[in-house]
Amino acid sequence: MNVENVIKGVVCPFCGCCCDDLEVTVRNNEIAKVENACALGRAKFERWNEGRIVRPSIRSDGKILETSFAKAVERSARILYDARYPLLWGWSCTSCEAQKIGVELAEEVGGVIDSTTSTCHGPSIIAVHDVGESSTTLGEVRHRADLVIYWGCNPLHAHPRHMSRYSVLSEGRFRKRRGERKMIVVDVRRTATAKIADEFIKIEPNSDYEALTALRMCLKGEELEQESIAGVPSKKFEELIDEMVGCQFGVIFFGLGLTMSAGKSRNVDAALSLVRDLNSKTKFVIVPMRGHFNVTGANEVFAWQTGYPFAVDLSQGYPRYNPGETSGVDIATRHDCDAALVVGSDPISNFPLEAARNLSSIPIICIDPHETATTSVSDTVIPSAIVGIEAEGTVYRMDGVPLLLRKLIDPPEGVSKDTEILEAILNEVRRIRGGR
Amino acid sequence: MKVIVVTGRSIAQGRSKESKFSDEYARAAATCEVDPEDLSTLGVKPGQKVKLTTSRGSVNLFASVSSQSPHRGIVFIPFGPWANSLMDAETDGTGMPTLKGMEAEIELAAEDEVLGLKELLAKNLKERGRT
Amino acid sequence: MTSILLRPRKLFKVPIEASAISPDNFAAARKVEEIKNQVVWEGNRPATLASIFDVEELEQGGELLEIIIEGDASKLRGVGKGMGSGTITVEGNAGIRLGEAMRGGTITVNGNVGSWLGSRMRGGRIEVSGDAGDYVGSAIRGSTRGMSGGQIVVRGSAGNEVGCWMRDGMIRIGGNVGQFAGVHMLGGTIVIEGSSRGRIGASMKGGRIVVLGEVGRVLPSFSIEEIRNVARVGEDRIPGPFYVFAGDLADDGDGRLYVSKDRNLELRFYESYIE
Amino acid sequence: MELLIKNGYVVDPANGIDCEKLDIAVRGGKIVEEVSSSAKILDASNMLVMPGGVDIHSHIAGSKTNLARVLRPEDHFRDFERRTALTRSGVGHSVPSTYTTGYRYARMGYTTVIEPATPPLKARHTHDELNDTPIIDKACFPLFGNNWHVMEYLKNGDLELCAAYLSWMLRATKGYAIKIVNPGGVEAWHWGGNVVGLDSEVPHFGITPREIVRGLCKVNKMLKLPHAIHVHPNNLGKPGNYLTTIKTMECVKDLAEGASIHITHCQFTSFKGEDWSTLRSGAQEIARYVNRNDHVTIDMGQIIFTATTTMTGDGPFEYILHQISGRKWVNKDVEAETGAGVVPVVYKRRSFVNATQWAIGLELALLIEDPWKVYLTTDHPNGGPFTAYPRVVSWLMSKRARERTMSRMNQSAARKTILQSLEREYSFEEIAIVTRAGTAKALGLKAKGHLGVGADADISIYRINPKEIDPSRDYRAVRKALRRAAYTVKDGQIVVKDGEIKEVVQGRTFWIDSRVPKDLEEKIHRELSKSFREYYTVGMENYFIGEGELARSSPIYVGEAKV
Repeated sequence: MNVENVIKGVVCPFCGCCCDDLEVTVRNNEIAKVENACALGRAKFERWNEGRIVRPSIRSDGKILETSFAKAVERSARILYDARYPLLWGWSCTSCEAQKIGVELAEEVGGVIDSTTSTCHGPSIIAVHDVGESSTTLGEVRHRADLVIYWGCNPLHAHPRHMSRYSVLSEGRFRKRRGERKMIVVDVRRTATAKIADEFIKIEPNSDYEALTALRMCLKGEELEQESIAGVPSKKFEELIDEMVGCQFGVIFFGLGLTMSAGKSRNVDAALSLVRDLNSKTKFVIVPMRGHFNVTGANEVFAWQTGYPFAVDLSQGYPRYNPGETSGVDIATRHDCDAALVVGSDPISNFPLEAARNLSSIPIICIDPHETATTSVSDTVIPSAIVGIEAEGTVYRMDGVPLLLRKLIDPPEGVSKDTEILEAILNEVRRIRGGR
Repeated sequence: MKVIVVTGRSIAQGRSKESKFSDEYARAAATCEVDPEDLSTLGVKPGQKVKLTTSRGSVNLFASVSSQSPHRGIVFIPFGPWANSLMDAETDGTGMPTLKGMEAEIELAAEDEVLGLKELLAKNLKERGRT
Repeated sequence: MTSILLRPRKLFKVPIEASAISPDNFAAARKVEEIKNQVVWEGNRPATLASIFDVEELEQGGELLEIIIEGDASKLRGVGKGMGSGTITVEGNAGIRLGEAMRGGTITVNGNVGSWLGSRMRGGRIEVSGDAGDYVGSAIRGSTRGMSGGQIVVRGSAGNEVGCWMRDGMIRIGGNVGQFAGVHMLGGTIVIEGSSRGRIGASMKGGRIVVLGEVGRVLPSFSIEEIRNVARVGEDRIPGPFYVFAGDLADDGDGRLYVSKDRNLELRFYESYIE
Repeated sequence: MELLIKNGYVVDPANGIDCEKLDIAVRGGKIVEEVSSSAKILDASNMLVMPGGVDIHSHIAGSKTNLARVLRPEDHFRDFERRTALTRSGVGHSVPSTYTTGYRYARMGYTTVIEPATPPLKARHTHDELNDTPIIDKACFPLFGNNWHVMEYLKNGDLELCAAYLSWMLRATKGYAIKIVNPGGVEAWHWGGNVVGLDSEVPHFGITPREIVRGLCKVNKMLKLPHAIHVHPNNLGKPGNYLTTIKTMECVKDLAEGASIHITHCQFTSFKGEDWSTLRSGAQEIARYVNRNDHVTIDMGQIIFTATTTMTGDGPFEYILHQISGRKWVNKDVEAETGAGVVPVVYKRRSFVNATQWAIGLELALLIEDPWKVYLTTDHPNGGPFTAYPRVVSWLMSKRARERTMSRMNQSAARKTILQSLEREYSFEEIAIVTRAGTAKALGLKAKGHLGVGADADISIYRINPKEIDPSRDYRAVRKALRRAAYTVKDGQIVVKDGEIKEVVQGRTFWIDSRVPKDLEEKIHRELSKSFREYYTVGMENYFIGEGELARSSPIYVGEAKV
């Protein structure tokens, strides 16, 4: 029978915006229509069933054999139990409830648990350890910001509704019209976002640190001895600092342009220091453009349960933390780990080749709704329900606001939720160990 | 020609990244965006194949005219396994590999193919010794 | 002099937390048997030293203790942690956090070492014939307590952020360094005989960095002060001439960069700013 | 499971029991008249038996606490706990991870803790963390002193609507009481400013802090909430702020029937003097006011000479602290509601200011005569970690302990305080009041803080004999005993023995299921659903926290509001 209903206030499980005003029409346990979503969110809902895995599988001497849930769980638990330094990677595209079981599992098997944070805004968190951060929830930007700077990020491609929900194209209590705000983009190319900005400052690749340092010098009233810095005339920095000091409420949104180019955490160190120092003149905040819809949730859960936000080494029975030593890419590149559990992520695609190659040479257990490069090389694959569509769960927006994802439809027959799969593996490890 | 490779998100790549083995994803992630002037200097027409080489590896990609230019000397490749055949796993102690700003050489790749994901993995991971 | 020889019995596949390998620890254990039962962590499993090393007592003698590690020790971490006296010699590569929080004694490595060499070091001496990783003599995450004494000499090259949050002591790098040498430095001296990939002295508050090779661009937050013919470092006098920069002014810093004049001709335009 | 605690010296001030040798019978998690012969016997001979500790103010969970955890890996590095068969691993010192927080409170004999500063928009985060804080019962106080809706309703005189809104918010956030931090000042800070006192106007809202405090005090009464408004006054941490604190207490005096205002971490708001060099203790003036007025209770906010982390909803104060100390600084404003700031700090004995602050906290506790009006806190971790409570008890119980610490601190500060002359030494009964009975009474938690029949069987037993020990002389023995309880009983189960966790249970989360008359409830619901997305970037349906999100929800019904 043709049962159809429209679910309002749905939280989108794609990017760090976590837009919570989507309206999804469900018919016969299928996604029929989705409204208010951007192109990325719409694709996630409309193509939720593409490339699905529906049966667990195990690899034995080169062949991939479908198997039962119980056997796949038993095999996964055995691999993790035997490993001396397993890496538990991913976590940014699943719920906080699953992340919590992940931490417990990492502690039980004596492994390292790291999220895709370390290949996204990990360097930003490392910089916060040294400098701190003057930040805010996104609503404050909407209500008050009259100067919005997007530095090294391209929201039109990565966070399409960011500007209309939270910044220059939104309406706030004290900023009713677009004209009351100025938008500046700083990037190495004239991105789509730069094209709709009031001003675009093009800097040379790998020179963000110099540009930010130039701004900090201007803020202190110091002369710049070079003619141009980062490919930008020095006079430009003086003009920009005047605008930053002259605004009532300024914000810098920054992205992977700072964290992935040369300097990495120190680029963010300079940006955080600039915004901190600006607070002696006016109100200024800085917000990282977090990529996945629950990468922030992974940081929050790991931090309150272990004390550290990512790259947590639990192999010696207590939390240890040193990104660069205990982070996923380094562990893979140095061939430190002898087994890996990958949850809702595709490191074989997203790690540089050397790290991906090493990772593919050890037993991998992959929990994912879809076929990916990682599932294609994994030893054990267990299909999971899509969080935010087929499974509920808590997530944290890029600014730390916690929201609930809802279950809209049932997963395919025989496909379990991440929480159920991880719980089963954890219990199986304990059974193997002789129970606690 | 010497260029700087920058990887990043694109709408096309974002829309298809959940269907990794689809043609749409291969088109989205195995295409690099080149500045129009660089394309003409290279003598490459959009849709033709180019070969990119860095200190860490090389890969064939479809070339497209960047819609987000000017960025002379910069080639943009969406995140994914094709881009990561080039990037450096060195994290300089921060956990973050170098995914933006790597020096590379770009040249016309007349004959050899742009591999699909299956073939790319087979090539990249071939010496996958099973420990 | 008692000296103990450790030879890995196998190629380690997972990291070994080996902070038990330190002269103080072995001296306290006195008898070889007890040394053999010291515990290290092989990944997530505790293991006795004897289970993963051949442990041999070369000489039996008085107070001072020497530990020799022969073979590939690159997976060993935290060797010599917090040691106060005695010596460690590694014939081969050593791993991460070698000589962490060291207070005295000597570590010599004939090979390369990993990152965080001599992190939080307070005294003693480390000498590495090959290359070192990032964060030589740095603080731990979130702390401002970098190296505060002692000496680190790396004949080869080093990675990024050499001397990060360094407070005192001496680091000498024979080869090149990556970026951000001396970042957030508070005191002490770094001498780089090779070249740097830029951004030296970022956010430094005090201390000195001497670079004999090329530095690429100097950060805009440094201003040139003078040209000096010699840089006095401890007893020896390193011949220049050097451009001497003061900074990091963005952090109200009062550190000094000594940059070889002859190897950095593109910096000549700074001379016009010298009063 | 039945339990009989025999031969202990019971101190239960709420029931007038002071060091009497009594047996305590426990069945079904409650204290009962007597138990059957099959009850498990717990021999508490020569030991001090008290109700489980109740901490009225401790920042243990939520977005601000987690910001501090992420800011300070170096604080965790030195202090960690390995996993055991029963307990999860974790880290400590000033910002412990959640599991370690629960275990360390239980080891000290504490069984109920309040998280006092929750941004309503992020209350779900606080409950996520409280769910992962084992053993202890808990509750959280949502922040309302800079809330846009509250300021608008109060400015327009819509007291009824304001009460209806607060009632909805307590249910939405699963909160327990009305928390006010630097009323109006944090809203001004969202433009980079602050308010200078009770009567300066909040920019763009045309209301003064005085009107906010009075309005919320009236609403607190209308909703019949068990705890008074929990207030962090304006000008915290500013020399001369003791006057603002007195005016804040005074401004609700006419509204009083019973305790109507609680001034929290009062040490930080009892400063005399014009600047840091002329800083003096204002404890005498504050204590005189509290002694003369019965509508006020306070908690100490005692500082400990250690390295710790300051964190508060008072964004502007933390920025001042950053400017003074140069230490790293986190600020996180929350749209339309409140803010947060975090700055590491080291309280040094040699520092004139820190030594004066140390004296102020103790003077407050020693000069306020009625122990039911003052409670022991360090505003964890602002003044110091909660694990230092036994040290504060030793200072309260022993003049010699105070003198020993004073001898090693800044002497100029020591001379300028009257602490030297205060002879008063707390008894065990008074300690039980300021750490259990008094706090439970102030919170209105009827089943807590006492050992009468019907109370929750939360009991702490310490290996000291109150009859024989002289706390004034043997304060070290008292401190040692209070650090690691001989037994901690939670809901009738032995959870700690000799400072070791023996069993891990899930504590309750108390919240107020507040109700207003039907018509008002519908009116506020209609108004909010219309305008919610103009105030917030999230929808009303995603703001509301369902009871199922609490691991062990324990709602408290206070009846329909008197509107």
